[in-house]
Amino acid sequence: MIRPCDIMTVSLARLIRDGETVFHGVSSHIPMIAVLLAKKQHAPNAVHLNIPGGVDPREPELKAYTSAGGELWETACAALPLQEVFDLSMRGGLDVAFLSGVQFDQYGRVNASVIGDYRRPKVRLPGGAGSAVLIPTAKRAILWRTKHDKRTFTEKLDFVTAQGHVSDIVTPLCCFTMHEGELILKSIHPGHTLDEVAANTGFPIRYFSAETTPEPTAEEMRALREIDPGDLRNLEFK
Amino acid sequence: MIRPCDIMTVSLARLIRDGETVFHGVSSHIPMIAVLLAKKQHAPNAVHLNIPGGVDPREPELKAYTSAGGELWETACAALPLQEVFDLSMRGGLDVAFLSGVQFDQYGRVNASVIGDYRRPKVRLPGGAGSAVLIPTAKRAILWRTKHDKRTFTEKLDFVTAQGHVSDIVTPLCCFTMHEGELILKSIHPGHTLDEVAANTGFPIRYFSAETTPEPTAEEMRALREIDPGDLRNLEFK
Amino acid sequence: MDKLCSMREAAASVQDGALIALGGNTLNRAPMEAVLELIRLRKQHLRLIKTAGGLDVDLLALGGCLDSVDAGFISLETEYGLAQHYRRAVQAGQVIANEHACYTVISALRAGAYGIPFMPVRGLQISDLRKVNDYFADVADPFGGEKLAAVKALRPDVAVIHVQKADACGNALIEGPKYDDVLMTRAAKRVIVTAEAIVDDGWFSRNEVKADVPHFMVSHVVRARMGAFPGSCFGAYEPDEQMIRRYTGLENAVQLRELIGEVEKV
Amino acid sequence: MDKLCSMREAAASVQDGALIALGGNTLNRAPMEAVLELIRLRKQHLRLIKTAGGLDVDLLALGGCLDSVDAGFISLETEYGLAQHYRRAVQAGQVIANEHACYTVISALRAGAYGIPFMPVRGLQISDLRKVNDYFADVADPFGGEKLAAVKALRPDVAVIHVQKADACGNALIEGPKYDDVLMTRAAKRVIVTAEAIVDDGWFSRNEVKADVPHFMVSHVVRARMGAFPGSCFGAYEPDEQMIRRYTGLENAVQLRELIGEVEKV
Repeated sequence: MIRPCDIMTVSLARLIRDGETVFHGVSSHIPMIAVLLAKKQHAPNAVHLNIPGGVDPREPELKAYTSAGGELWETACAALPLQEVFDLSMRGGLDVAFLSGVQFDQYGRVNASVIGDYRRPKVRLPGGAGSAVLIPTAKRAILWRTKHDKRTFTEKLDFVTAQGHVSDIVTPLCCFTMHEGELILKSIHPGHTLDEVAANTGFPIRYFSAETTPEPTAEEMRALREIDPGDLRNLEFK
Repeated sequence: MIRPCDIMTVSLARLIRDGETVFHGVSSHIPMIAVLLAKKQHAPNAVHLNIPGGVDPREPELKAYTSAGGELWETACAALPLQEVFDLSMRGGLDVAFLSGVQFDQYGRVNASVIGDYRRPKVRLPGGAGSAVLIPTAKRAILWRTKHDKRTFTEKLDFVTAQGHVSDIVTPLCCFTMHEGELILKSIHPGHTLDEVAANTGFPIRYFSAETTPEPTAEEMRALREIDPGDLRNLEFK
Repeated sequence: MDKLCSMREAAASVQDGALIALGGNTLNRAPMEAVLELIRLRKQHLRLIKTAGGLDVDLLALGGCLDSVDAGFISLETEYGLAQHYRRAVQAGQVIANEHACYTVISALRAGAYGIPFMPVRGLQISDLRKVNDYFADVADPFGGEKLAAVKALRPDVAVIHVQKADACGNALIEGPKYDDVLMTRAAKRVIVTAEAIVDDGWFSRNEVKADVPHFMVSHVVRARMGAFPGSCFGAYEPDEQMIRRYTGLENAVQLRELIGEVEKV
Repeated sequence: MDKLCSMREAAASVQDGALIALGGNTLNRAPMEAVLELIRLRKQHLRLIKTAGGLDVDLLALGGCLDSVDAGFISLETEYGLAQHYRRAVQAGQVIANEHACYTVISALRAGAYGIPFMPVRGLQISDLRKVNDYFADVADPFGGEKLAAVKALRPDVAVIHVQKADACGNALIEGPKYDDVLMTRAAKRVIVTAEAIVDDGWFSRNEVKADVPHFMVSHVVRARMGAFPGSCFGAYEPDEQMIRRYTGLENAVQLRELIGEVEKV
């Protein structure tokens, strides 16, 4: 049985190309581990950027409580704190930003702000963090979300926190990718079906071919356990 | 015989009040030594700011070749590099900026840019450094100039590099201060006369009373020799 | 100038209604002991600034200390989950959430630090945040004419940061990640420093690494060992799970006051 | 990725006509060896950016390498006096002096680093510099309406800095005063690092103080012991009076080429 956290982490990692500058923020264990995995496997020269500003931390001892703490600083080679990571994106130098949200529509727009009215919300969400400036300026914004249901993937957002260069969205069920301004289904994770994806998505599913997401390889799983012995990639599913 | 460098340094030092934030730049041995003197004498809590960013360097070993080198960093307590000193002034937090120039008019305006035309100058001067933004934003800009003649203190500037909050100008002959938007003579250095000042100034001398600049005290001279054993305050007169 | 004082004295210097910036990031090196003291002193109408806040913002909201929060993200991150007290306070209309994009908090603080009334920002224009918030506007590049978003400057009345080392005059050094603390100290009108350790006068002059915050910006220095507790402090301690769970499990301000009264006595 | 190369290779990568920022301040930690190599390679039409320049700008002007200089101040400071070669080149119309107010160079580089086309600046409006230079303009605060000066962004094609320590990948550490070097590396499209010492891969990961310049911004790393000679390098050496006097005493580009040919052979 492939766990959603494993297939999601591996799928995100595979989207990172060698040499790319890649940023993740807070509450981001899955993409943080994906970056470390990519660097260990196919993208050794990907540049790991993060909030504490530790560039390319070596074998960081990950913590459950944060993905923005000192562990990403201690063994880093250089300092590029959050402010300057943003600057990098603003001037066109950030290749990948990993971000999330609570609602997504078929155009890859993101709501991370409120359910209901902005001023007097039914639910106040944590906020988009860097999304509103990173999604339009990073070359590719890759999103992940550990929930896949009709309230998450919806036709109409309550609020558009951010839009722009979303390239992919990875969920527990599938991988979406952007094609001519709209989300299309790229692959379905092993053990799931097209019907299941469609039934849990609030907008029509479009696709060229409904491939199956390649399973995590034994090597990837071995690397994952080395990087993340505490299984923090599963934290969002607990 | 009182040397011009001594009376100038002492006169500048006396203008610094305890607790003030005070900045000097490059080519500024006289004000640099004046800041150190003031801190040793009447203004121990004046804050010494400079280009390398060493806040309050302790007993720096001064160098002839620069007033913006590592000697102001080594024994400093905190870092506030040039960029942030400027920022401080821009947001209204800089009390005193020491600056110079090549021409000054009776309104306390400064030319440090060119003699002749800006685009095709007869003489290209070093430039105003921070003057154009510091003189209008620092609470007081205190100027010094080691030449006092009619080409320096002139009715018409070739170019207005900066104007604003000039409060005092100290020369080898006298101290000027600003009064209702115009320079007035505050005091004449010992050994010089009103006629001499007037003969060497290209605009009419105005004053309330032509006092004599108080001589450097024995204690000031002792402190000066401690701070500046290499007599770098005399460098501009060599 | 010796600025050492008690936490009470430092917190008391914060006026009701003050615009206050808090250092650290989520559970990392937030000035928690100062936050608790603000709650004990029943400070009101505070307008908070933070890029990514956590328990600090959550407890100030529960304590009824806040009018508004300008931030990009408020949460205790994944392990401890949402900032439920803050969330409820916003939903009840007790606290105004001025949502920023983290970077626009930074840009607003930069404008404050640079003495300019606004900062142009790229990327924001196609967000609803631009439309609904009056601290964002449009501005045209006077050279090429391009239209950009602008964010209004923020100049906190006070920045409160927790550091590893400070001297009695206020020179303060942050070890490890600095987050946005240094910028906050520049943008703010004054700074309160709480420190794990107070070093002797002259320590920084002898040290190769210089203080991040120069003394003259600082109004109060407080010795606060464990001053980021129950959050983490780089090089010193990790978060305290039990205590965080107690705080997040609180139901109202009365319980909060009881608990922080208890903490004070320990 | 190993980026170690010869000074020749690094300097050759600078295109004629490039917008080039030089680190250091006056005679302090300027990348002099790189400057001499640019002159040896007869680079032309370079457009220089520096806050306060000295011998570096002076020799590039004498070498006929420059079209323009954007700077706040050009001089060798008091002991060595005016930058006479630069001055004559400007007076002869060979080099355009784009005078800035140091801070406006910083502001222009900040705008470049922040990806915005301009930066509002306080204070400049009542200077003739505002009137005569087209890289300054007016802009109105979109919130309060206040009129300010704006400076146009500068994004150097390359920043050249000299540091004490770098690794082969390009991670670079400046010891002592950093001047405007770090900002220049952010604003520039790429960075050439010359370093007193090359440290092993992993040195920065083990070190408590992290590199100021992250490797991915850097295109070339050159081992350059005495790379700021005849200027100073913090922690390593003071200026060399005799050599500075030889440079300032030169009369033309031919003499300069002879002298730097000589220096190369030593």
